[in-house]
Amino acid sequence: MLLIYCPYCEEERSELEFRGAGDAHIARPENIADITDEEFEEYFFLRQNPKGLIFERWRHIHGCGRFFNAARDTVSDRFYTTYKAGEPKPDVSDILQSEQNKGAAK
Amino acid sequence: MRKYSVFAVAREALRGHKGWGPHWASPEPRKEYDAIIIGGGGHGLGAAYYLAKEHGITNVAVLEKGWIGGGNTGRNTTIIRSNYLYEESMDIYEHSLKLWENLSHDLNYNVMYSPRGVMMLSHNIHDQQSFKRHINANRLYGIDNEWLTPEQAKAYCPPLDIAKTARYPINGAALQRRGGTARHDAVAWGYARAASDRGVHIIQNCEVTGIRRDETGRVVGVDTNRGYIGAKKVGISAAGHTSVLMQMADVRVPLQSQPLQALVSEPLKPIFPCVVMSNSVHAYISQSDKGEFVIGAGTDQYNSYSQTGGLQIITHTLDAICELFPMFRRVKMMRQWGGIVDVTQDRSPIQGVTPVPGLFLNAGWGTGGFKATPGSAHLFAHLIAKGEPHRLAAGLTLERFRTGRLIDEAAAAAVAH
Amino acid sequence: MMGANRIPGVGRLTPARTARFTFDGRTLTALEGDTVASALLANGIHLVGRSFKYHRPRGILSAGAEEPNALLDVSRDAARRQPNVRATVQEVFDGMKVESQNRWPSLAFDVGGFNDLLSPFFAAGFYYKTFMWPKAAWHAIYEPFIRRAAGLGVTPTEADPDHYASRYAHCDVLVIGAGVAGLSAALAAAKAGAKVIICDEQPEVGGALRYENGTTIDGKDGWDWAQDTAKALAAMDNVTLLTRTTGFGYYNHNFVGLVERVTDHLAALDKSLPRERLWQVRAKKVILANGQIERHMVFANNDRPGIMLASAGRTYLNHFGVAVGSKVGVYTAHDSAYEAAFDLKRAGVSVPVIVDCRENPGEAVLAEARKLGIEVLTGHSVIKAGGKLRVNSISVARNGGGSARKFAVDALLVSAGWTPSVHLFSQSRGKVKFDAATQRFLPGTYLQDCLSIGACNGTDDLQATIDEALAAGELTARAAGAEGGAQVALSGENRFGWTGGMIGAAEGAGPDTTVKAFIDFQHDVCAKDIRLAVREGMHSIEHIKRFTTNGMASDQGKLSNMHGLAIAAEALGKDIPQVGLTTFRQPYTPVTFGAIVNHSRGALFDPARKTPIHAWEEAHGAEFEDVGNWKRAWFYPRSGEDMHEAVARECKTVRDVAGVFDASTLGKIEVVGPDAAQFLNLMYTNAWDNLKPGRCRYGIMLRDDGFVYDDGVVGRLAEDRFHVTTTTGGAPRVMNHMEDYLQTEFPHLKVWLTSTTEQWAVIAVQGPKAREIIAPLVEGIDLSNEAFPHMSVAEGKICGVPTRLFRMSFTGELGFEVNVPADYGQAVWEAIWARAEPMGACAYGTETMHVLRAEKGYIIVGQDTDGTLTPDDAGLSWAVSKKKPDFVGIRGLKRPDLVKDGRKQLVGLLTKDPKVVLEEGAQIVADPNQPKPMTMLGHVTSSYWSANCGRSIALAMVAGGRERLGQTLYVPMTDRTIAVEVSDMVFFDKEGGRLHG
Amino acid sequence: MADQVTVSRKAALTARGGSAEAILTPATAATRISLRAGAEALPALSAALGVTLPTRPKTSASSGQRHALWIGPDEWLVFDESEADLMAAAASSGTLHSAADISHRNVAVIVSGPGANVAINSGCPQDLSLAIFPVGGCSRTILGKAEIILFRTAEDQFRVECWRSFSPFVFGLLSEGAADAGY
Repeated sequence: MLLIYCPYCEEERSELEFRGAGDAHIARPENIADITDEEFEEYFFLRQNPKGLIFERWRHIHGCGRFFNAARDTVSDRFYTTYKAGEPKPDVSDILQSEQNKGAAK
Repeated sequence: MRKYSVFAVAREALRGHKGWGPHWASPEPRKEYDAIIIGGGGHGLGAAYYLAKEHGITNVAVLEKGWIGGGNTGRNTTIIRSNYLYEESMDIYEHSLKLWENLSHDLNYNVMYSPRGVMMLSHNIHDQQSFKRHINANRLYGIDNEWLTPEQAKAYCPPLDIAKTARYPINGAALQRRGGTARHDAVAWGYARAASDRGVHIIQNCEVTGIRRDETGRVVGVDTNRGYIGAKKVGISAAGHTSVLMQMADVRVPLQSQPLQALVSEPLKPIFPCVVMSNSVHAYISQSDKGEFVIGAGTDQYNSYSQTGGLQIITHTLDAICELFPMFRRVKMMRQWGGIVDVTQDRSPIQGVTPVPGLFLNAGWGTGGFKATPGSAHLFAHLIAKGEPHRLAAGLTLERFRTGRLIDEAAAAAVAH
Repeated sequence: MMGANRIPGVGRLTPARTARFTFDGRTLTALEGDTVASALLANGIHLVGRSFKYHRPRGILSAGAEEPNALLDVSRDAARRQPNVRATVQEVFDGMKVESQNRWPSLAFDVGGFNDLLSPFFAAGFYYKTFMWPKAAWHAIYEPFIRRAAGLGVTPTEADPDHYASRYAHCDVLVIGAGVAGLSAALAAAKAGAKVIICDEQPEVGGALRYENGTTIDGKDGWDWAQDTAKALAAMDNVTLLTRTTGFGYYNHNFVGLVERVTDHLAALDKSLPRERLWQVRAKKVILANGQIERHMVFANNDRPGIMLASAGRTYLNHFGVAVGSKVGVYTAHDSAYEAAFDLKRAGVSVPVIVDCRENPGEAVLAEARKLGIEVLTGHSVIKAGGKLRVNSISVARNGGGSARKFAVDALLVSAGWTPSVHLFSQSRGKVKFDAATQRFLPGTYLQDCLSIGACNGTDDLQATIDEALAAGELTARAAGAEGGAQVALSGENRFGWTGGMIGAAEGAGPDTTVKAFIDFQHDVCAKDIRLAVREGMHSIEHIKRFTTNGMASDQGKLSNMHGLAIAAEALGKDIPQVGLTTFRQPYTPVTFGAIVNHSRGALFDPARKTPIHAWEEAHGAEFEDVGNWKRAWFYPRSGEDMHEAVARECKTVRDVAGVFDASTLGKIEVVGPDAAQFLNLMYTNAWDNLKPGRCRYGIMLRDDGFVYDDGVVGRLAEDRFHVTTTTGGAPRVMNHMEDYLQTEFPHLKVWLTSTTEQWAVIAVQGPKAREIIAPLVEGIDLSNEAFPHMSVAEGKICGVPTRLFRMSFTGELGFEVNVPADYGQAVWEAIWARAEPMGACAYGTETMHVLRAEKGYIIVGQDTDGTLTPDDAGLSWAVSKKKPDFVGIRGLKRPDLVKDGRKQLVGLLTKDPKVVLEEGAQIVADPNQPKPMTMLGHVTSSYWSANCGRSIALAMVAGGRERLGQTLYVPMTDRTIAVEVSDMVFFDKEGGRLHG
Repeated sequence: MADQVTVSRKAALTARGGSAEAILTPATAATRISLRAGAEALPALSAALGVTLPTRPKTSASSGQRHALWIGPDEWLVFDESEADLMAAAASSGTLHSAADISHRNVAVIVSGPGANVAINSGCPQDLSLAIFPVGGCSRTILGKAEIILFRTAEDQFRVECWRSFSPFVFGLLSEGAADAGY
């Protein structure tokens, strides 16, 4: 069972309070009515499904109710960081670098 | 290949089983093959076998990054059934079931297909409507599936609690008598042995690290940890790792990889004659020939390649099992594990060509891959050999996600297993 | 009295405190504190079970959780029967009943033992090669035969009467294992101020000190130190000490499952206590102090009862005061087993020989053996054990050959050395590394925040263990934020230092393929089976495991894995690390389902949600149906009525007079804010700007892929306030769906959502007399057609309490839906009923509601749609705005396959024979005589007998349905084919005049 | 006319129970609103409600029998044990907000006694130690298969709010937790 830091509650809580909500940073096209079938497929269906760093959404559904984003490793299931909805995607190289530093410090 | 039979076993018994050779050869990879299949699970090994057997293409390699049958083939709860709703699904799962019925003979390997019946419990009117829709569709399609009253269900599976006072009382069940189970390892090993016998190279500990294409974009081979291997045709049959491989060819696919959990109990004397599933309370259970209760749980809610999951997922399933079978509370869980399933949005598989010429895809089987093994493998071999899908798999192509012709078994049945 | 083999003055149990139990019907006496195993041994009983495959007689091999053989059926009463209980763990209580398993007719004479003679045929994996002829015979003939032989214990057949408890707990430091290492670490962490949980699977702390009697810690005897330390820890506020508690599962993010056995050792069952308690611990740091497990020696007939691990022999002697035999041989590859010989000898037991397969054992133990006059044969091996139901001799020969010398023994203690318990470490997804010098796998790379200490970390020396443990305790406490002061120092001393160990087959396993030298006792896997697997091409350790089933029995390979691996490596000509270790899975030892599900049973399995009016409905004879987790009144049969009759009556009554219906379960969402209408514009296909306050509209919600997701009536209470209703089952997901879009895609909108489903009880009053029924009760709302037409909403009072009153209808009749605060629901219902009943109105349930709406062609999302229908398919394109620039689903709807001809559309179906009611879910074809597989056009989604129409009616999804109006189609059933005509969807009051009555 | 009939309330939960370690009592009726607003509206709303809306996660503010619990960054549960009209009070703020009356949606159980936290931890995964969940602390969370709002009103007392149809389940699970809390 995961332990997830909610950026709104500013606390780590059990996964039981959360609901996964799929990939983060996939914006619904502003002009969605006008996009092509291929663009719609891209938006709605196609996913990176990375082995490693993933940016994903969670909802603290049985907590503060907020959707927020997380950067997590899909192999170790370790969370690198979580951040509020609307905040920019953290720099990947920064995340991985700081992880390496942490590893080195150990 | 040495033929397996009771006589061969008896002969070997008298000389300490010294005469058995390897199930499959372990050759060094060639520089080039006519076709490469990435993924040494039941689907991949089976496809190689059918390429050799039915299409005469024997210069084939199956590349497996670990040990064959070590992915979802060896991690599932071995349920076999074909009572799906949509024609696309019925086509492939029934094709598969028919192959299961003769698979041990075909492979000369006892895969222990055991048609002990798969019973799906109905707990409310919505279930009943949905099951009857399946039963009627199956019947008109020539697939067995029948409605049972609660009493008939209890007669078929005596431990079942059909009390009306239960939290979710059982108001009937759908039974597919030809459904059942098979021995998962035997499927991988049986296909491997039969394919190897026909000249297919099974190469374990061989991880694909790149997919090479020529200037026209056509596949020419793969890079692996054991060097470059050429092939004009490459089939990907790698379940949870499909997205990773497809990205080596710069193709994104509509898949998510999630942990699917299962568990077994300690071995107990047989009491449970069939497979029981309940979508409403999220449980499926059978008892293996060793006496272990084999119980399938759900997927975790996040993507992961870790083959582990949370305690709460199996708890949720055991809640339901103990409610349906209150005497099982004193049974003990012996082992739990996870697999990585690749799930599509419509919970139906993808089999077909890809935007990259020469690259073929078999994926998205989600939680239902084991039962499809022979059928999927057979049709995937056809796809690789002919370059276009077999009639029975024509609806499973990638383009449905663009056009919207989804095969939404989940929407139709609430949950697809 | 207390057992023939109990040695007075030896061990830690109190001779005066006895308990009686039965074993296979024989009454035996034990001492309080005995395990079943120690009690049986005290009574001279070694033979306790039969193996899985060959039905070989088996004894007690160990004194702990690793036991593969001594699995027994233990019961307190008929319903409290537990199969597969490890005799080495289960404590004896007065009155317990113990039965051996997997034997018939008796343990000593077991017919299944015939299998042992046939064993050459049952080589590993033999079943893959045979049982294939004739076709279908596997399931029909062979499998039932094999299944009868399967399993060990007998599945309980009665519902478990016990209850189980659960507790979530948090701590700074969780210490798993309370031996020297665990206790020391816990002490250091606790003294530093950390919140500590420490657990151990045994009833008492001490770990290896249970058998180890030559240890001094802090100037005390080791065992005494451990008990004193436990007392000190238990007295600290910041420490929870749990005995009889197994850390069974290490999951993600330092989440660890512990199971505490609360009552299984008690003679007098306190029914207020749970049988077991599941602890779900989230720890900042985890310290693994899991110790190590001794390995057996692999040689011919090494499974004979009376052959046991040397440390077990010491446990039975030093802790329980039981000598496991009167002439006890020792066969070892490790110094530690010598101490068993020393202890026995000192206790007066004959020890004819120590056979050591090594040429050069430790000097100190050799010297001690000489001192005690025990013969030691170094460089020798036991090539075979004699005896069947109990070992009676061993044949010993010089390594490499030579003539055998036979020793008479009635027990043999064996040790091949020790395997560090890295199970939990491995579950935590740490990677083990192989230590070539000591030939063992040790924790290598850590993934989670844990530390291994002591024997499970490969630390052998006592003082080194203590130092490592104290450091770990303090380090983890500090890292978790503890700031307390006291540092702990401890000194410890052992009588002997130990070396040695071997893995794999000993000389006595021979190269011969017929020798039964067991690796995995429970599954009857022998050294030869591993070699056979390799010969058959199984080169991965995972393949070998699966082919032979080595390590897959209920002990999960605690004894067998390393031996199997070494034999495989040898056969493969590889180094052990190249072959690799199989993964350890949760749980460490088997855990009852009961503990895992704990409170979840009966009423606590899943909340049964009931409406505020439920009690009235129950009192008035309603039958209920499950809709999601709600219980809804289904129909109200009067005496003598069956469902069909009751529903027909209710249907007629509603249309003729009126009916009252509990609609409280409908989902309700309060949408408030200046941008509320704009938000609904995006969430529903309809337009909302032009809906005036006081009016309602039916809305359709799609997903972005264009398929119908939910529907409901939305009332506008004010410019900035809407009362949205959803389907009963859809309420939670609709709320989540709306929040998702609001927070993620449209965060600029000033609007907020609140679920008010349970704020309101909803009473639908429908039928020609609806107005007459409620009018006198309503205050402040003009109910006239002019002031309050169909699809209106107003706030006022009813029966003196606030109401949101809707004029709306899901029946096609004049209708109202009275929303009142939930606590008033039943009282207002009763007030309405008091007026309705005398007028001849009825209460009606969901079934009648379904029929009435079907008569009008109103759809139910989830029944008439299934997640693959567009609004147009459902005949609802009128509700899709053509003008809005955006709404969720606008683009998905336009995809090629969603707009093409021939899609399934909802239509009505009328059977040619009006009396025939179609089956919901029945499939529809154009040509009933076509061969299978048939081309199906669609299916029946709703079908009822309509008392009001005097005939059956149905709704169906049919390919190109609206093009087929008037066509005859067929519904082939098993017993007949039913002809139907495609119709529109409205069967009653086609003009719709009654709505406005 | 309407005044001929008046009706009385029927509470969803009337059972009492628990154990010596954790006593379970149904809370008396209260008015409740789910209050939603942005930061700019808080001063006016606080003034109108007579209680300062807390802005730190997991905190609450009380004034007499009126309590405001932080639920989310723009969400508060405000309840009044004297059943004062909170909807009217919020409306009087004159500032942009959303208030929805949920007086009847929620039901509360008071769990009190030295084992109150243990009883709740039988189904709630939160850390209820005083350091992490101090008096006055509050949080929406789960209890078994039900969502609850937890409000610590004293070292040994919690108010557990849930939706009314879940209250038999919540009470039942708390009862079992309370029974086990003494051990």
